[in-house]
Amino acid sequence: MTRFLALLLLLIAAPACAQAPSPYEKFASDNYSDIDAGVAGLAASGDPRAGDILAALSDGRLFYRPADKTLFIKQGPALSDARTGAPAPADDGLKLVRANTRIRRAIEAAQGQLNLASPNAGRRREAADAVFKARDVAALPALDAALARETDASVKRTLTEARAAVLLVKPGTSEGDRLSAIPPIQARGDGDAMGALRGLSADPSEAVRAAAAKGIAAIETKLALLNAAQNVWYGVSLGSVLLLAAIGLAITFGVMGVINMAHGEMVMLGAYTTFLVQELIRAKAPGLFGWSLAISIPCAFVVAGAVGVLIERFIIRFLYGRPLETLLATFGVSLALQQTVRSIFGPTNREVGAPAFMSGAFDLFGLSVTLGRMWIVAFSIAVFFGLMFVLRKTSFGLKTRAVTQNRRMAAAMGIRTPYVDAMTFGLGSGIAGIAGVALSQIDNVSPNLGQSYIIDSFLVVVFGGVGSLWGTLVAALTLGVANKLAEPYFGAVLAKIGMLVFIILFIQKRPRGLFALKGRAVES
Amino acid sequence: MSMAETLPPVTQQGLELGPANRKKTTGALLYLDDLKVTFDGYRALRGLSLSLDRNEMRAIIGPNGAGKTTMMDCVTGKTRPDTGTALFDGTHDLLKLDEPAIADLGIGRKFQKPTVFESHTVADNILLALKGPRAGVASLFGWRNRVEAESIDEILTVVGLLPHRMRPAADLSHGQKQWLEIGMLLAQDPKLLLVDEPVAGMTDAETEATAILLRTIAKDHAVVVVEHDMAFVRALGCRVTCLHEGAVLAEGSIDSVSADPRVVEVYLGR
Amino acid sequence: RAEETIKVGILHSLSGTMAISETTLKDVMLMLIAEQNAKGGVLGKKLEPVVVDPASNWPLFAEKARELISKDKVAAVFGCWTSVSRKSVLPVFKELDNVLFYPVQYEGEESERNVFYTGAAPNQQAIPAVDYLMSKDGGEAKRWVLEGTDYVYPRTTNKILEAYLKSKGVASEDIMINYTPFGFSDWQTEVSKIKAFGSAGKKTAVVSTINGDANVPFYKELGNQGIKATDIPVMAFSVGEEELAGIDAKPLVGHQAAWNYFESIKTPENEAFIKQWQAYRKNPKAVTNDPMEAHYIGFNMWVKAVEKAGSTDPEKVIAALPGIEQKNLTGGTAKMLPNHHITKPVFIGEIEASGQFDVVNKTEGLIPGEAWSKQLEGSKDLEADWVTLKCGNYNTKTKKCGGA
Amino acid sequence: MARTRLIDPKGWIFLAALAAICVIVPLLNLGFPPGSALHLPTYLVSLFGKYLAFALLALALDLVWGFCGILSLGHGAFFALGGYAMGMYLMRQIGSRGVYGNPILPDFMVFLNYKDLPWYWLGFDHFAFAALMVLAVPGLLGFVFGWLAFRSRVTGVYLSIITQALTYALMLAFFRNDMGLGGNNGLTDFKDLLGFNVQAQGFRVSIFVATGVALAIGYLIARFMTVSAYGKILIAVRDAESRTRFLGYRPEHFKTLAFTISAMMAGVAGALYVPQVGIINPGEFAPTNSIEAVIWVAVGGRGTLVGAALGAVVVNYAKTVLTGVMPDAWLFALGALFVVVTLFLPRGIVGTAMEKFGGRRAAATLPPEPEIPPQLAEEGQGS
Amino acid sequence: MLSVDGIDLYYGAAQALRGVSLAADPGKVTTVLGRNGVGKTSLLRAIVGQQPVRKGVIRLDGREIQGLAPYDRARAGIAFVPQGREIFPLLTVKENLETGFAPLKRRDRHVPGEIYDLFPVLKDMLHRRGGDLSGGQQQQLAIGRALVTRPKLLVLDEPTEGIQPSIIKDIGRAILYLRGKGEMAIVLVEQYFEWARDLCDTYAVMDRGQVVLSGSRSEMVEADVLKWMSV
Ligand SMILES: Nc1ncnc2c1ncn2[C@@H]1O[C@H](COP(=O)(O)OP(=O)(O)OP(=O)(O)O)[C@@H](O)[C@H]1O
Ligand SMILES: Nc1ncnc2c1ncn2[C@@H]1O[C@H](COP(=O)(O)OP(=O)(O)OP(=O)(O)O)[C@@H](O)[C@H]1O
Ligand SMILES: [Mg+2]
Ligand SMILES: [Mg+2]
Repeated sequence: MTRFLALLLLLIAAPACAQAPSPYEKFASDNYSDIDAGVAGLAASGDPRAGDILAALSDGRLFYRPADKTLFIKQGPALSDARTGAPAPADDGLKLVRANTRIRRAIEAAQGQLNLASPNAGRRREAADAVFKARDVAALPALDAALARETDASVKRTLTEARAAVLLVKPGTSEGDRLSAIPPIQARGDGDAMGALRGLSADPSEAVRAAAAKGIAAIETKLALLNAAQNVWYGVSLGSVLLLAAIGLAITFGVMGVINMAHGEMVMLGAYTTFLVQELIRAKAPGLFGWSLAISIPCAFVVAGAVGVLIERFIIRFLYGRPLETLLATFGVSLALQQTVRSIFGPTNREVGAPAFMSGAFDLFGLSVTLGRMWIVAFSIAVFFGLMFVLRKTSFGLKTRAVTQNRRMAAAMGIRTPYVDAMTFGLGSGIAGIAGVALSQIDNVSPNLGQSYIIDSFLVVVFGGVGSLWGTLVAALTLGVANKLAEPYFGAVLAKIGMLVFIILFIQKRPRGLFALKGRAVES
Repeated sequence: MSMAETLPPVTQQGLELGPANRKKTTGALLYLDDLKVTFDGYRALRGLSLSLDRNEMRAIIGPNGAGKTTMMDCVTGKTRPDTGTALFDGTHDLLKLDEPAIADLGIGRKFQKPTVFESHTVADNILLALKGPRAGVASLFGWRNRVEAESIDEILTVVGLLPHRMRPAADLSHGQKQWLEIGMLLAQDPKLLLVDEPVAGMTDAETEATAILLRTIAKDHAVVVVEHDMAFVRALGCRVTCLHEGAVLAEGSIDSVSADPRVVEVYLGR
Repeated sequence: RAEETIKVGILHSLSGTMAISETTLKDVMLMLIAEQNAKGGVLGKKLEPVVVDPASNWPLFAEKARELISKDKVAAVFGCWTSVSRKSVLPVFKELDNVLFYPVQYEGEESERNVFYTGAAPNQQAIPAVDYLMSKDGGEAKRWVLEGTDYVYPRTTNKILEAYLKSKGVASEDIMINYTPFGFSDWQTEVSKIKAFGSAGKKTAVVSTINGDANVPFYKELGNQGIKATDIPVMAFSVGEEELAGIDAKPLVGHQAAWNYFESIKTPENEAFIKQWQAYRKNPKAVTNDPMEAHYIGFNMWVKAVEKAGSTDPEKVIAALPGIEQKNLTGGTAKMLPNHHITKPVFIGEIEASGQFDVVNKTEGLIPGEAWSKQLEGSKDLEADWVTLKCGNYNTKTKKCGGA
Repeated sequence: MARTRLIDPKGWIFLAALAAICVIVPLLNLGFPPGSALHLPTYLVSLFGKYLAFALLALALDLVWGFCGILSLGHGAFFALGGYAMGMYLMRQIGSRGVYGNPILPDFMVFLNYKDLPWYWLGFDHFAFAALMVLAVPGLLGFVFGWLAFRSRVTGVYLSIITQALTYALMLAFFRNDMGLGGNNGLTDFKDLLGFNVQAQGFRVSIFVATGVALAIGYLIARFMTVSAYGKILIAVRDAESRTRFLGYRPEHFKTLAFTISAMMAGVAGALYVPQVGIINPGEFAPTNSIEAVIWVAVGGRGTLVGAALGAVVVNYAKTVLTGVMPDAWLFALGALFVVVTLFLPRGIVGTAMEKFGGRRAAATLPPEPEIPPQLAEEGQGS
Repeated sequence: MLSVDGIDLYYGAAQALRGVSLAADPGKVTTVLGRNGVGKTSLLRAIVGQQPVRKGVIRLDGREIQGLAPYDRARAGIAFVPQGREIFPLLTVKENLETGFAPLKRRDRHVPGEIYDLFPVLKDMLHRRGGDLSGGQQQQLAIGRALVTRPKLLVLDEPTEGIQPSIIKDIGRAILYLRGKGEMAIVLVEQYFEWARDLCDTYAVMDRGQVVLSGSRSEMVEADVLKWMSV
């Protein structure tokens, strides 16, 4: 029904298009097909104002006056005539020219064509790329023109690829042209290139089909390798998330022996601290937004750490020597913390924004690396080594280890055990809080945040070998990479099940984890 | 535990018990030959050989860290040596068996650091050690459920813990736990007793009592005693082996061993 | 002694994984009840809400339902979100003969005497959404990713959609169906799979039945991997204003959702409702969403039915409900059908940077909810009619009412 | 040797209380008409029945945790498997009364286009087979899992966490619709059991009594095991596992036996639970459920059996009341309860009461746990 | 320096010490003798603060310390070599020694060379984990660790247990050396009578939680002491 209607509209619109050369009137409509036609017309018109108008349309700043179909661009409060750029008086009767995905697509294509003539080489290359992806036959003249002008080698190559791709879809391209279009596309070697060649599977010419098949095979080999590398990267990044979530637990559980069920809630507190910091920055100093995460890190450490110290002072300290009972008490604490956060912040997700340096992705030899993930990987490694340093190289670390190995004897050596206990638990909790800052970037900031990480965290710590920080690191990365390598073949659910079963079986082989402490020291 | 790579042979000191001598010794109750144990690169045993006859008592001395306890660990299956032979009764290859199987053959052990079942009463500790079937079903329905108090009290009298029979073992002092462990060993009634430092923390009088006790036992059992108390070793009146750096340094009567200058050098001191 | 009241049960999780969605529904019910009381209550009596917390635990739903009906003697219950919670309480409602108003879009394949479904059936959400995506305005999608959480609603919906797409001439290799576990949070592989699938040169669209918590990381990953709506639009069936409040919507502009209600739809009723809600929550930023409207409709229908029947007796209310009409907040009038589903308009909204939806498409008129899907083998012959046939699963072939 | 009696005073109190409940509850429910002041509503009967099923689960857990030192964070898995076995039987009993009227296939299979019943559903239409499976499936899993883990000497937190991994993996697996067990929705809408309508009042009372009896039998079995020499060896294993090896015992045998029996008890608990709540779904495998069961035991008193059962009832009763009375704040109350119990009743309700009034510590009392971190805590073994 | 006056100590309901008194002075060795389970270890635990006393006074340099936490007593100058060694098993030998830095001022935080002179084996094993050492080696480490804190009062519980004869002699020499420096008071619990006798300046014999015999070494009647030590 809707399709039929659209078709009908198209039929009505088509002759209208032929009659009225001015594309501007097309915009004065509620009908997306009209607006679409307007965009195409504007792009083809070569009007120097086209870029501005399209940008305004895409941003929702383009208006029309229903009475005479004049177009206006709104820039802040100021209004200007779209066609001339002359300032115009304010008008209440204006209607917005609406854009939906279809229109935005058209705008992108149009901007692409316009950008082919941009003075900026990067823009031109992007535009050529866009044409390659869109494979819009209408862009061919613009491509040819651009190719003739182009001086930059890399842009030229992209343009050639785009032209080849367009030629392949253009009806009536000669067999020779089709054949010679294949090598540049094959050289491009990515998924889109493969898509372009796949389109030839029904080509009438035997030779073209063969060449395309060869091209596809070549690209496939390359992509398979890339794919494997990509999956390893995904695994590393999943591993770093696991590491971050687990590392605080490696202290409270691994070092101190507290079965800390409230660990996840510490992570959650860190995430909510980030939220609060960002709210504050948004309200008071929007200019600092880019720094919001950096500011959140110490804040989250302090907040979660302080809560950790309180928990230790009021509950855990009565339970040393009864490790299993810490499970019961901290489970109670975790319930209460969840409900506290739910009461204060509500049950729904809170929005934590990503600063500019963490959004988007870049291309590394064909691998797509998202910036957010990259920072998280770097961050988790930094946290890991920072912690390693504290525990191994500082006197606080030595005291911590002494106290957790033999509290009574440590006291007899003059170590203030209550202080060390509180600080150690605070450190573990604080690190969990820091993890919350990072996790707020990729997951829900909700009262349930912690729950989703607690099991995985315990698995990582145990798989790596309780008490071994290196073990935690290796376990997190191993599980991350293994999971991500398995996922494409078995799907997310089976991959995860497989991983759990693997851990169960692995523990049979090494009953004390990957980095088991060995020797008499452990048994005595 | 990882028993890493096989190490190059170490020159053995003391008595040679190489393969050539094996014929003579397989009649022995316990026969150890060329045992080597490595912990993370540290060579705890470097070709230890030892042979013990039926109903023989043997005292083992040697510096701290010489490998005495490690040797017992090898015999009881706690530690797997990298190489070597350990035969019991001439036929049983101890290196192929695990701890319960070895215990089942009749090898009992007292640990250097007393290890008892802390939440059980002293009497129950003995009950669990009593010789008899060890299987799960047997313990559900078997005789162990009907053991009379007297047979346990007999043992407790010997080790002087009768007044403590209903106390949880956790409440015992260090020395009392030593005694309890000896009591458990008696209850187990094994063919071979491995006793690691039985008189550590005992008074001189108790030490004497222990020596007498062990000598009585040795009448119809084989006993290996590790001790540093030379007076006690002398009181045992048996053959003495001195270990050093994981191998036998000297063997013989107490007088000859304690006169050996090397033993004096590394162990007895001046 | 306090005067006699009519008790109304509210059975929504206030803790656990579903609290995130269900808590607002409890609040909206409290608001509606308070409003009704301000208007004088029902049948001259005040309404008294009874709130319990089934804690996202399905057996606990059944237990709490039993408690509401047996102990608190409520006249009707408004509640449940997940299908399994509904399935869990179903036997209780049947046994104790009470009324449940279920406000969430679901997979269909059910029509029970004691349940009134005020959310969308698949034909009121999924099919129109796909129609839109295939249309010129929707971008003429030719290749489809059906991405869902592994449970009954996505499974069934995707089954229906697969059949529907094939009937429209889409080839098997142009449909990719994918399931992930509940609470899935690492979407890197899945998103890159979608990206790869979408680079085959045909216009590709994603139909997402991803549930609950998993959506936020999914959209964050989409944003991170730079998949824009102009490349591959994602059409979601479970993402509303509430969910979007937790995400930075800017990278998601243009992705779509299909619902029967959007907060951004400008009607006087809706504006009043939003104002009332924001005042009730004392939060000028509080958002409204589709299941809230469903409760609004369901509650008002119940009030009308009680008044029509002159009693809160479930028996009479159940008989009175079919045919009751209630104005939608977004225009048009919802009508309770004999199959206990209602008529609904279907809107397609595109995400705006503000986190609201821009309605880009609306079906002509209202669509009646279908309990049994026409696309599924087992159910295409079934019909639900509690008025004349008195049966929820009447088989038009065998002319028998199954299961009774 | 002064033998511990099979039923000690607290056991008598427990059994008597249980017997009383099993008589009084049906009496109040069936004997008085609804509306009478003494009438006990049927929904409460089922609620109590559910508590008793949980109590049996807690008892099973206490057998392995309290006496054997195996802190299983995955006992919910056995409970759920027992529940599924029962659920499958109940599903098959629906027969052609399902919405699609298919005489063989349950509804969810019809609309997911199953053609035939998967092989593992065969036989479940017979009650005897299902009852066997209620014992056999959890028992077998418990046996295999336990045998592997105990033979490899996996102990302490390592064991706890892999039991958690086990139940988590099962949860994910059962969530999959392709498992053919109803996916997330699980099995529900049961009609009858052995021909009795599961909704009927009489049935609810009978299954309540059956649960009470099962709990009593479970208690006696657990008690028999723990007062015998077997129980003493279990405790010895708990305290110093490797020491028992040098005495010639094979701890893995003892642990596996206890674990298997415990798993079967949990399975029975699950099977009795399902008809009373009317649904079994993968949520029962959720690790938090298993952790909660551990908490019941801790609240009641680990190593006391009676305490475990009591703890299950107390915590669940508190949950029922609190989720109704203070739906917005019940988590605070429950959380506080857990903290308070740990701090002020370190041995749980029954354990602390026994210490106060019981005089001498029994053998089952817990040792002061060693003050050493978990990687060291498993074996207190000397050189 | 140290004076213990009439202390009572309980484990739960069981009394382990009844009105025990003891004194120790710098440059002097005080030994406590007695059979198993008479309360020697309990007395030392009371002194170092591991077990609270219910009655009585413990003074160090005239200051009452029975209310202090164990770590504050360590900071006041008490070092403890416990029965059973209690080495930190996963710390290396070096780190075990460094735990003794806690009560020290920053500039004093180094391991005195004399410790390695007394126990050369520690130097060889600096980087092995404490828990891996043999029993006797651990005992030496425990003494060394206590000395790192430069205590005013050194409390040793059966230091010869499990030690080879030559090292027992070394330990004896070490104690004599420390005594000779005249700064440190030493309390020594021992079973090895002859050895203890040769080292001590004053002695106390315990039985059933009470001191039954005490005095200076010159007045010691061996037979009387031995009577209390036999079964
Ligand atoms: N599990 C282990 N891991 C690492 N090293 C070990 C282990 N067991 C023993 N060792 C080392 O092996 C050596 C021998 O130890 P063993 O305990 O056998 O000595 P010992 O002769 O019994 O000494 P002592 O008389 O002091 O008890 C020691 O240096 C010890 O550090
Ligand atoms: N933790 C404890 N709990 C209960 N009773 C204890 C505890 N520790 C020691 N006792 C009891 O207190 C008494 C004194 O014990 P203590 O350890 O002081 O003896 P000791 O003289 O050091 O003996 P040994 O020479 O064997 O080391 C003993 O009867 C012992 O049973
Ligand atoms: Mg030794
Ligand atoms: Mg002592």
